[in-house]
Amino acid sequence: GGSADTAGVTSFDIAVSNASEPYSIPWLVGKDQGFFAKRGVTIGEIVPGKGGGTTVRNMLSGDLPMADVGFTSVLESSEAGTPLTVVAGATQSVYGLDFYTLAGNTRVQTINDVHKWAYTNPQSVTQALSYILPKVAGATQDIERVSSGGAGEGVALLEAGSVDVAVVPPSVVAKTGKFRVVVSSADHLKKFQQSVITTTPEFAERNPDTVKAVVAGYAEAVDFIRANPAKAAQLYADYIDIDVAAATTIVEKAISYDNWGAGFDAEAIQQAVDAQRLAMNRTDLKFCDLFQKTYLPANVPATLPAECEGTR
Amino acid sequence: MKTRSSVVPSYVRPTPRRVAGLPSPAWTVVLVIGTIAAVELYARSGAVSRLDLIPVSEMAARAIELLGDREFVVGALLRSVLLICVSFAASAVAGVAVAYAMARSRWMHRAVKPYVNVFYALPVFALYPVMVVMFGTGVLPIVLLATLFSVVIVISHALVGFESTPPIATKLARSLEMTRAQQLRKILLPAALPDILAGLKLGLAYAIIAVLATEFILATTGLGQVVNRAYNNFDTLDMYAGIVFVSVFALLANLALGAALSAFDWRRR
Amino acid sequence: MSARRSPGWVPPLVLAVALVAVWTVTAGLADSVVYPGPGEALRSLRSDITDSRFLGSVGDTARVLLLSYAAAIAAGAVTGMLLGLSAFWSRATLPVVYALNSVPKIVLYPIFLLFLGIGDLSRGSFAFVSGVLPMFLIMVEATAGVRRLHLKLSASLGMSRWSLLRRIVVPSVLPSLASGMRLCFGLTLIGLLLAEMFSGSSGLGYELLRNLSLARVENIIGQVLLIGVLALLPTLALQQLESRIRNRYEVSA
Amino acid sequence: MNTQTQAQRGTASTTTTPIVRVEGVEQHFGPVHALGPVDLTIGRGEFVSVVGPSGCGKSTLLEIIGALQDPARGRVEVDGAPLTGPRRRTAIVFQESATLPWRTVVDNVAFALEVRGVGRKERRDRARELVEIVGLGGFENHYPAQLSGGMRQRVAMARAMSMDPDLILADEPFGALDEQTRMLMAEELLRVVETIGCGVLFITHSIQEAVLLSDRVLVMGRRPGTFIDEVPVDLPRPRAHAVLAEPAATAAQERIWAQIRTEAEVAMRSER
Amino acid sequence: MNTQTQAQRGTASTTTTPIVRVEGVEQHFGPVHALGPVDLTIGRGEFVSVVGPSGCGKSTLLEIIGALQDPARGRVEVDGAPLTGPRRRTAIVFQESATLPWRTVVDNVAFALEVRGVGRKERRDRARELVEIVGLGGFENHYPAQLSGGMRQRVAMARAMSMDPDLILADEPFGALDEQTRMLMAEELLRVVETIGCGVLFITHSIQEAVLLSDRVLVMGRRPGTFIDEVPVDLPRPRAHAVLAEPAATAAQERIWAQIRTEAEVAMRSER
Ligand SMILES: Nc1ncnc2c1ncn2[C@@H]1O[C@H](COP(=O)(O)OP(=O)(O)OP(=O)(O)O)[C@@H](O)[C@H]1O
Ligand SMILES: Nc1ncnc2c1ncn2[C@@H]1O[C@H](COP(=O)(O)OP(=O)(O)OP(=O)(O)O)[C@@H](O)[C@H]1O
Ligand SMILES: [Mg+2]
Ligand SMILES: [Mg+2]
Repeated sequence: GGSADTAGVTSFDIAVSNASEPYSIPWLVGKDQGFFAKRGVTIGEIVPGKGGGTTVRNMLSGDLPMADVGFTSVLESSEAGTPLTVVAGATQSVYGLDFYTLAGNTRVQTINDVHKWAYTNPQSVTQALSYILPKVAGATQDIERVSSGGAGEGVALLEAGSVDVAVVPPSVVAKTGKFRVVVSSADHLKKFQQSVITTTPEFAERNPDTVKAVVAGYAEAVDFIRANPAKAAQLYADYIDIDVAAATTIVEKAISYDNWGAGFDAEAIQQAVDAQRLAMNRTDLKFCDLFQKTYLPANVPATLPAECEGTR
Repeated sequence: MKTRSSVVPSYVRPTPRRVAGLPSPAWTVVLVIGTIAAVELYARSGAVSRLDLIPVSEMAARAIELLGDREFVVGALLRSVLLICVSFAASAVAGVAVAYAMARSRWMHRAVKPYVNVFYALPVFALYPVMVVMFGTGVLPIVLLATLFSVVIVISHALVGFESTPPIATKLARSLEMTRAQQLRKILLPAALPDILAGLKLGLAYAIIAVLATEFILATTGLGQVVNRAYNNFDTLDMYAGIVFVSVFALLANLALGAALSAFDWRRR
Repeated sequence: MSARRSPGWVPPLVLAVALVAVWTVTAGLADSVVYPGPGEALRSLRSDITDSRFLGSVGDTARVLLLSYAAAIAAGAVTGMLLGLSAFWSRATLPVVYALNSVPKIVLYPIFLLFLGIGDLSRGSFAFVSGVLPMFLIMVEATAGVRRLHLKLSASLGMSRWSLLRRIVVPSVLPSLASGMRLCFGLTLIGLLLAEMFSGSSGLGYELLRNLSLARVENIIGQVLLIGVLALLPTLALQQLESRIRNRYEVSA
Repeated sequence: MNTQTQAQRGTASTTTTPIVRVEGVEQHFGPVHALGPVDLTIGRGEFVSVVGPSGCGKSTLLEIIGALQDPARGRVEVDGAPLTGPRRRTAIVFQESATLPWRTVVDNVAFALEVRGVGRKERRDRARELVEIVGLGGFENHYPAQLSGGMRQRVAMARAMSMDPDLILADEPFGALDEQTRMLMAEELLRVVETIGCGVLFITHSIQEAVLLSDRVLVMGRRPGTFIDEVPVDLPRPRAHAVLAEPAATAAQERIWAQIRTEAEVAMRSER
Repeated sequence: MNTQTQAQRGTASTTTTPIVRVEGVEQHFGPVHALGPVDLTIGRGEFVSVVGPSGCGKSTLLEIIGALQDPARGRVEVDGAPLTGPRRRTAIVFQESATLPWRTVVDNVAFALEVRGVGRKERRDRARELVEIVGLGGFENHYPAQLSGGMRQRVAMARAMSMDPDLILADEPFGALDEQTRMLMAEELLRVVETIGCGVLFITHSIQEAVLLSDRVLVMGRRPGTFIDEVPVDLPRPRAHAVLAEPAATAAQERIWAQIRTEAEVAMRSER
């Protein structure tokens, strides 16, 4: 890494939570196509976090000035008193966070049959989803929620028969026919701010140009993915070692859900905040002050939920 | 203190009872208190952010407060303690049994010994997900992992114990025509006991490490996870409180077991 | 009886084959995405070790391990020997170090991250601490255990402290140094892997955890095997060294 | 039987069956020819010592008679019958470390009885008696580590006595003691043996000790050990240390010393 | 100086300054009164042995004279001057394990010279000579673990000789050896000491050994050790084992034994 505190930082690693999932694709594309380099910023490595608040921790503790982080953990971190600024959107759908059961399990067919629901980590998006999805779908049965600790463990829980549904990473689904989707999250929630690009206010103030360059590079990468899904799939396949066909399926589906976007989308943000308020049972959660529109390029949307517009 | 200067080279002189008027245990206390005070002062000086370090007094206060927190005690503490106890008991029994088999059978000895020697270079923690698959989500995977991790140290110590049985005792056993069971009960086990006890003490330490490390990195419950979660949630106070708690807990557990076991150690009688 | 005639490597090999057989059969029965058999594990390992990023990780771990291990050995041995020479200060200090050593160090890792940041420095330091404490303790005990008779002999010859250190203490503690080196290698490696698993951007521990989030258990097992083999070689070499030194330096050889 | 042996004490029996008869016994450990062939007869109530350089096979011979080793060749008869396994009435006194450090004095003495299934109360009572006899009254509940070497050896002697032996095999029982304690223990052993009236095969490095204790001293040569001399000790019984000053005793000592001096010199150079 | 001491051998010097003069020396370890007060004079070239029960303070006395302990009270003079630290010409012979196991025979013998800064070649040549003298020729490059106890003790003796001593302090140097080796080593030591002609303070448990070697035997009583008897040994020199059969020798042995027997009996019961 480089040092975060000196002004004019233009070369650093980027922290991306759950980097092995599609979150990383715009970063891979941007690096590969030189979208960051041509704006004078060198992104070194993509440093993966384990989800939850870990990535924010890594960002703060490890000379990683900027990060693509789960929105829920940004909310939680800032509640705990960490100074953070959201400078751009990133992942704005819940594609990839579908809940699966074993193909052979005939008892569980729809969201109404789910009684034991596995999410990954506390305060992760999947936990929030386990609350908002039944609500949105109108499922009223009692649901016991368990934290698996990770995707692999979730699969293990499914196989062991201890839960009805769990998140199965697209890469695993692509590899075997053992899993059947029960809750396709993106079908229930059209928009959902899953991750955002964030940094510390201090870094943003000292290096506004760097931040703008990164955001703009990300935006261009998103456009590039839409135009060249095959190339993006190729990069992704290399990165996580799956075959290109599977990667292509993943990328194309992601595009169809409008998975990535550098801008702020009021509906997506509102949805995510609602989910978090529900999951954490905290109706007074504040979030408006986090967002800073100044670093966004002109060609992306920049709307915030209604409750924020009054305060600005 | 000295009436005349010593003629003896310093390194064979008797150990002084006191240095600067204090006996060695007092210096131990001085050392500990000094370190704690230094951290406390550093944390209070303002030279370090509260996100990074908090005063020790607050850590301790919060750690004590945690003891009154039902969720913490039942959900984390008791659970971890239970896991540690079960794994420790399992590795004690299995470890002594395997060591006995190795002491009895040359073949077993030669088959197992190389693995015992290199075991601790292996990252057994990585097998946790596999265990989850095989044994479900309950306590079993952690218990198995912790047992696996601690059994090996028990084996190697118990083996040393069995093998250091004085040959003369074995001869005595033969001259009295003792049966195998008699030899195990009356000669081998008591002869090996001090080494077995030393192994058990380490076994407990290893069981604690394994349970807490698994909880810390991989699982979603227990004492280890309390620290991890507090770290992730920027709850520095809780994080340090958890660390203090875990440290004191491990320390007390080791001391208590050490004291309990040394009552059986005939070498100390 | 027949075991006496078979060469030394036969029994461990038989045991290994038996374990692999059990693994194969249970994996076949379990038929699980997350419980692969040996074949899959080896296949995935083969593809891993042709991957340059993975090789980079191996290199990273090896580099950090080497540095922190060397530092742990050197620091532990020198400080341990110096402290061991003073019975009074050993008695005053050792309880604290033993206490420290009995704390599961992994829960202290967040502190390393807070103060040293993510990266080589924090994981290297953590590995160092995992190795240096036991090394230190072993060396203090070994130095305290230098035969009193040898000290008296040296005193009767009017030897200086430095000469004593060089001619008596160092040779006396060499066997312990060797077994400490063997022991601490494993402990340093485990410390490093745990640190990498908890928070890293590279290294074998990181690779393990990355595969975990991808639910690629066959890669995990393959890599555990690889780590085992990689750790085995230095361990065996250190074991060899230890038995040589013991044969040569110990009284009752 | 006790009265009979008492009567014969001091005169090697030729009319009744001897307690030990060894004929042509040899031992090999792989390529190492460790012992023999040796012939040996010990009469009932006779005290026979064996001295010889280190490694000559003394312990090997004793273990063969104690059925702890099978000889490669030759015959061993104890009490008129060929050996079939460890005998109940053969007591072996090993060196001092043969006390079990995890047992108290009483429990050490009671050990042989315990192994033979004697009830708890009975064996403890018997053990207490024996503890008194060997002069350890008051130390019943001490552990061996709390005793001196000489006291530990008394424990071993009491254990041997508990077996009501007609043959005692002693393998350098006082080897680890200092000379003064050793002499005291030797006198003690004499008293015990004279009370029980059993045959004794006694292995030692100390010529003084051998002369003080024995009816006959056998000198063994270097490996493979065979007997190179047999020295009768014609001294009155009961004996005490003072008999060593008598001419017969010093003569015996000098004769034995002359026999094994060369052997010892060579042994010191080759042995490790 | 050598010729002078040679001439005086066997007669305790009264006209020249003695090599050792100890006056009113006492030692305490915390509450334990370990030694004294004792007075002791050793003449140049005189061989003095000390015998006494275990724990009476023999080693303590020797270490005080060797400057390995500071006495709590009293004066120690060696060669006419108060002790200021370990002396170059005082050689201490410890028990057998005082050889350094990581050094070969030659390097063990050369150790004292090495510490004193004698050059590599010179000290090795000297060491080789001494190795020959003590009869270890051919074992120069062996390690102590490859030698028998007696051979190790010869190494220690050669090392002591390398220091060109005028005083040898020996603390049970043969305590760990078996009796036969022990006697051989005692004869060896006699030869060495008679060659060098130095004063010797020799501590032993073996009365035979003390009588065989010494001009005077001092008997120490139980802790706190003081001398309870002084037994002169009037036997011609050079001596060998056979002198022990002479009436003067047996008489000395019996006198010493009588003196310490009670002490040894009590010691055996109280010591651990
Ligand atoms: N189990 C064994 N395997 C191989 N060699 C053996 C074994 N037991 C004894 N020996 C060898 O047989 C020889 C005689 O041994 P033994 O123990 O009988 O001698 P010893 O006369 O009792 O000697 P010491 O006086 O040292 O006790 C020795 O050379 C010894 O090395
Ligand atoms: N460093 C010490 N601290 C405390 N007590 C000691 C120390 N050294 C010796 N003693 C005690 O002082 C007494 C005399 O000890 P010393 O070693 O001089 O006896 P010794 O006559 O040499 O005995 P042994 O014949 O067993 O060698 C003993 O009671 C011993 O326990
Ligand atoms: Mg023997
Ligand atoms: Mg002594």
